[in-house]
Amino acid sequence: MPVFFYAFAAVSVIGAIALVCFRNPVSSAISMVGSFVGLAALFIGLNAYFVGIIQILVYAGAIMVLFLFIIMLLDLKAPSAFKRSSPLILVGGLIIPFSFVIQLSTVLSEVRGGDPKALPLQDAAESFYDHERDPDNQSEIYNSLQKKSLPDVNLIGLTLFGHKGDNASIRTPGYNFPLQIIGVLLLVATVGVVALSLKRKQSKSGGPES
Amino acid sequence: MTACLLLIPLIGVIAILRGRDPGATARLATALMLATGILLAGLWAMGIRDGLSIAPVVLSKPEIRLGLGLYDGMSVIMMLLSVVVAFAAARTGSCKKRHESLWNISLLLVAAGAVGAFISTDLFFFYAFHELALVPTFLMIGILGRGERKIIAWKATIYLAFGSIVLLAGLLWLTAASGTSSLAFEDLLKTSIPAEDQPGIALFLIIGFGTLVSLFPFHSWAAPTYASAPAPISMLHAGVLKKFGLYGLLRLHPLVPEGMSHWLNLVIVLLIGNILWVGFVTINQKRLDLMLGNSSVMHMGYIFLAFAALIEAGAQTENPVAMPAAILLMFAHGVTIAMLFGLTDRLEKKTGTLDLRNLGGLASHTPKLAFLFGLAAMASIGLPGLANFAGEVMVFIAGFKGWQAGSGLGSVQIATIIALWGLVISAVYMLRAYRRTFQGPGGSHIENAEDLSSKDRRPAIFLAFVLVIVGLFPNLLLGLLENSGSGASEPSEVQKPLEPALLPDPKPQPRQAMLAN
Amino acid sequence: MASLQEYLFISGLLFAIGLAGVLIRRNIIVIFMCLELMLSAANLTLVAFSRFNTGENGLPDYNGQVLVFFIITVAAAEVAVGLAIIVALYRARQTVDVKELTSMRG
Amino acid sequence: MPEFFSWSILLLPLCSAAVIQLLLREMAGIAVRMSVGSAATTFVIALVMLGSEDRTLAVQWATAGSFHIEIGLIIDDLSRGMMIVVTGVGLLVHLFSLAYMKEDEARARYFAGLSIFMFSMTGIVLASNFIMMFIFWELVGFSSYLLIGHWFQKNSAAEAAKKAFLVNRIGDFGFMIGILMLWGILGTFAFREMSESTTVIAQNSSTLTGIAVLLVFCGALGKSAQVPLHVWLPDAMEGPTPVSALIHAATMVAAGVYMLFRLQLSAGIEIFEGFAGTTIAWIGGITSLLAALMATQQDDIKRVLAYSTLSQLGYMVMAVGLAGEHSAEAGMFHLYTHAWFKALLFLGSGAVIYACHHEQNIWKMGGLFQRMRKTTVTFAVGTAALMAIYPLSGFWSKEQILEAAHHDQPVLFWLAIIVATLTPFYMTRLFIVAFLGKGRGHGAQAAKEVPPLMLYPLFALSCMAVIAGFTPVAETLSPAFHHPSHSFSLANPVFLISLAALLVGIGSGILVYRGRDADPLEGNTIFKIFRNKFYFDEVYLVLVRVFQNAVAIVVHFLDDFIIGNLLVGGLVRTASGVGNLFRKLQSGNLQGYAFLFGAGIILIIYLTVFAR
Repeated sequence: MPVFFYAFAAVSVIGAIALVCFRNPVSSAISMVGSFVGLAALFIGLNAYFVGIIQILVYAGAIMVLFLFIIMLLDLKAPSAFKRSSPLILVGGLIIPFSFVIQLSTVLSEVRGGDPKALPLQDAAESFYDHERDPDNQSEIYNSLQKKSLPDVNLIGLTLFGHKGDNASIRTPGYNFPLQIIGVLLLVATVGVVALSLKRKQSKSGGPES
Repeated sequence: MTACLLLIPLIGVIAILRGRDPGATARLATALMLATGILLAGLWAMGIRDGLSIAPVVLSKPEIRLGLGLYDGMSVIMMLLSVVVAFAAARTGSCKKRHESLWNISLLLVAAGAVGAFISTDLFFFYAFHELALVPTFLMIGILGRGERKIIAWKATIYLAFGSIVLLAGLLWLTAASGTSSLAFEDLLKTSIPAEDQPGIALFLIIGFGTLVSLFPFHSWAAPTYASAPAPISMLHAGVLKKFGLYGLLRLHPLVPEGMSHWLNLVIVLLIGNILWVGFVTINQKRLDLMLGNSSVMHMGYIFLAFAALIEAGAQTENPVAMPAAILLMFAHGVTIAMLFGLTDRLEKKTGTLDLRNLGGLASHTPKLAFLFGLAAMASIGLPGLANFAGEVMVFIAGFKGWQAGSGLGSVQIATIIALWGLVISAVYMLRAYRRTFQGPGGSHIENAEDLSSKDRRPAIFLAFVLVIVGLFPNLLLGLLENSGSGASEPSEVQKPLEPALLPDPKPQPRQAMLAN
Repeated sequence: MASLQEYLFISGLLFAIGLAGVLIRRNIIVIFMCLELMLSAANLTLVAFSRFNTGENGLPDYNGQVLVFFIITVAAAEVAVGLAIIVALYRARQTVDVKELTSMRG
Repeated sequence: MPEFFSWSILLLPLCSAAVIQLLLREMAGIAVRMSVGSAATTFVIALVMLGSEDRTLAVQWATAGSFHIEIGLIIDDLSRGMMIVVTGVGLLVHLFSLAYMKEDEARARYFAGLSIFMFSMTGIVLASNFIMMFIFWELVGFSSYLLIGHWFQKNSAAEAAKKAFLVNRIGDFGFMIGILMLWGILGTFAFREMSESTTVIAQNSSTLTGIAVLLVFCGALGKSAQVPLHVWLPDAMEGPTPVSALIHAATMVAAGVYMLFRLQLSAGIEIFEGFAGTTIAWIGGITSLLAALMATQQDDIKRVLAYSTLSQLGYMVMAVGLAGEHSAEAGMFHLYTHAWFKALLFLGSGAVIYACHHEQNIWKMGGLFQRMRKTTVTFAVGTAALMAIYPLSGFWSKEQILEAAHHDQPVLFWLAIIVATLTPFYMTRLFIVAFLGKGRGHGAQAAKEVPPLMLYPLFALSCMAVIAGFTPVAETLSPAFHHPSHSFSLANPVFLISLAALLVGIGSGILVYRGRDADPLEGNTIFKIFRNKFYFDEVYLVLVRVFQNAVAIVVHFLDDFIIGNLLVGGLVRTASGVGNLFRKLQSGNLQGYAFLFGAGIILIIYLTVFAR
């Protein structure tokens, strides 16, 4: 297992470094995707299959396409557009992240509980056993856990929307309201993007009439 | 009726914004204000006092009453001072065409703020109107001032903001301690402030108001500000707005008499600082405008002396001279300094310099300017027959009113004696400046100086007229103070100061009663 | 499976690389990509904590993953708006170089 | 007599001044007539008033609750007599000025000034209370300022005017404190009520009263130019000569004496007993001696007369300070006679100066007797009166003062005798050098007799100088002053001594100066000190420079530097400096912001995690 971790960690770090170092924005975008794929693999390695998948779908799919599209639109792929930063900024821009990493590693040495354990799936299933139901008609989660597979989509859904009864198997405040807010946010963003992208033409026909 | 005093300048501002000729509008508005003011004072003097106030604005829960009106004679006199100076200020000075609107709007706003502060009958308006007047003052200094106007505007802003904040704290404490939610003076006077709160409140008030009046050592903003500000603003601020602080102290003194008396010696030390320290500073000035600015700071010391006499006495009834003396001197000083600043502005226009070392002998070139300036200068050093003398002599009398022969001199008496030496100092710098400006052989800048045109002369002549009238008949003003406070309780009598009467040897004053206290 | 420290370190490393990119690159689009990288690095931290901070029943704490879900959603919206702004900016200024976009100077 | 007249004597000159200043500045002809007319009218009213009864008129001037300041007229023997002097000399000076100032462009202003002066002086004389007296006290100072500075284009005149005003202000400083203290002690400002308050004095310590009286005397010190505040009077001779005659010889400078006498009359002579009176008398005596010494070495004809005025004023002050039975009356009597003959001398010197084309140095005159006989005769009469030659007016009053001094303070008597020797000496010097011998300057050689308009006032004044001392005249014009307390006989030692002094003075004067073209005493060290006026001016200059100006500079520096720059300027600079710093940070550079942002994060992490 650690082999996979190191491999994908290397992929994401190298992708990130490539993102920063490539002069051509297109190459940067591609390396960003590489980095994100590695990251998604790390997520999956952490049993977060759903998050890993949407990481690939949203970032590597949608967002990268958007970036590439804009880069093409603005015609920035020519490396001649690249301008090197001044040495001062270069040095400063390296020192700050470097000191951040130093600080981080100092702190990490004191983080406890580094031991990875396999998830006790079958034991966990017991907490999802609903005594009011038939043993054959238990919830999806219980069934999956019994089969030693992690139903994380269901579990995320449960966390998002909360329980029906007072089953205390998962602690969650319920995210109904934030979810709706996110929806509104997306709507506003859509409208905003449309508004921003409109070309204004009236400026050529003289000043405001009112 | 009283509200007209506020409405007129505001309508003027609106008219200017809508494109009327700014100068003409401002002149008209101030003339109307003057007429209204004199009319109001006349009604007041005749005892017609109902209906002069507008209905108080009542905010229920908590009940706060705000109102405008003529609260007592003190308000009437200060209101008169404001309209008189505003009238002259609107006719003084000139600016570039493109600044005309700003200039005149500021002027009207300052005038409105000053009048508003004096005709407020509650703490809120009282404070708010003064602040309203300060904002255009800063703008005018910062935009249209002379010399290092930015720095000076900053300085004035910091000082006055400091004063205002300290004052606000004091006022808040005062209202909190009074236990009434009403801010009207009338209601506040009915309450009694707890003794343990009084000294603190009094200190805040003294420092807050004191800074606004350029009480030593918070004085160094004043002279450069007046030197830098456009002439009408100097006139209005030095003449009227600055008096707000003293007016406030006199107005609020009955609320915290014991607290004030706790700080009597502090006030005395500071006022001596004003008179002597600033007096010496003034002697050393080389520029006419700075000299005048400092002299106006110095003269505040005399008014504070009257205030100290009032503190010493504890109540108006114990020393009936102190408050009228302070008010009279405030009026006189306001008119005088406005006249001096106005003429100094003209002087600079005519000669191009205010440096005393470059001037000289102007009197033979510009006799009218020399005459008017000389009159104002003489007024400011207390020539009898002009208003300041009446005020000063009453201040000194007030200072000695509380003295009981037989005991040693009290601190107020010593301050009075020092203040009398201040008269010598002020004569030194004023005559020195007059001599260097107008007398002697001609200086380098006077060859092309023209005398005042009749348009230039008008505001100065108007102010001089006021000075002479009040100087010859101070009772015209002092009569307004009679029956103040308890408006309706006594049938008001019209003062007839002019009527000579053959008095059989009048009885000695009831001094024994006074000594008993 | 690697330890929590290792995940956090990789996350921090990615974050630092993103920060370095923000600091030293002048192309505003690349800067924007680096920002996205930093966001994702933060996601990694969340997921790692979620996995290692197991509940009573031994399962990961899914609150953390829900938060990641939200972050990704908001990031998508942010990218859309941000890119639209960049396009508008490019139309106005004909550049994506932040050195030349200094009209906010006081 | 109706009240109207009493008030008009005060208000007429004021109206005249106001009208001239406001309306008639360009029409000098009418202005001059108006001023002279008002002076003549007031003189007539003063004459009419001689027959009226005593009374007090008053109006309230300023009211504050139960407290009033009144403007009132007190009409009694004292004020009536003084009014005759003021309006009489005033009228003659007005007339003289008509001719003297004929060529002056600004004569409208000059006559307006004279009218203001007449107004103010009348106010002092008639004042019914101390505050009113102070008001007019200031006003005479102001009019004196105006008139001394009439030729303000000259630096010396402008400086002299300023000096006169300031020195008087210093005196008034004490005067006002004195007035206020006396008010505290007596409980009233009004002269009429003071006598009722004498019981109050007994309760208070006499020391306090004495101090108050001395402070009041400070006013006289300034106005009547007593040592050490005498320095302004000689300089005041920069003004036109008629002004010197009216203000700086006859009337205003005598106001101090008048005021002291008024106080003595009202509050009783008791308050002058003790150290207060003694101090006043000694100051008067010393002034008269020093001034007489200084007068012996002056070359300017007007300055000789000015110092002689100082000396005579010293006599009067001494007499008032003696606080003897009739000494104050003697002083007032001397004031009355002195006014006539000193005005005569000054106007005479004015005529001489006019004739000599504004030459004032007596050593450049000489031989004027041949060219202007009438003027010389009148001047001789004045000189004789000043020397106190029997039976001219000066004789009577001076003998009285000497008598009073002999009676009360023998030391001062001998001092006065020295003065009585010096006076004839320097007057003889003046007369011999200026009028006798031969002409020594162009002006003097070309001198002609002055026009009649100047001569008539001289005749009138010399007439008064002769007759004013005789009992019938004195009784009529100044009933309050005249108290012949002894007969002059050869048996009286005082009379003999003063006669000897007179003869010694005249004799030595003739001996030293007869036929001389330059002052034989000039090189003498002692006389050099006299010539340099005991270096009073120099000492004062140093004092003013050291105290007033140096203190002003230091205070100004402190004010500017500490309060202005460090405290306030510091605040201002900090505010604007911080603002500037932030403005610089606000570079608009995205990378810059990001850098700061990153650095901030590092710092915060360091502070929260590691620094604890």
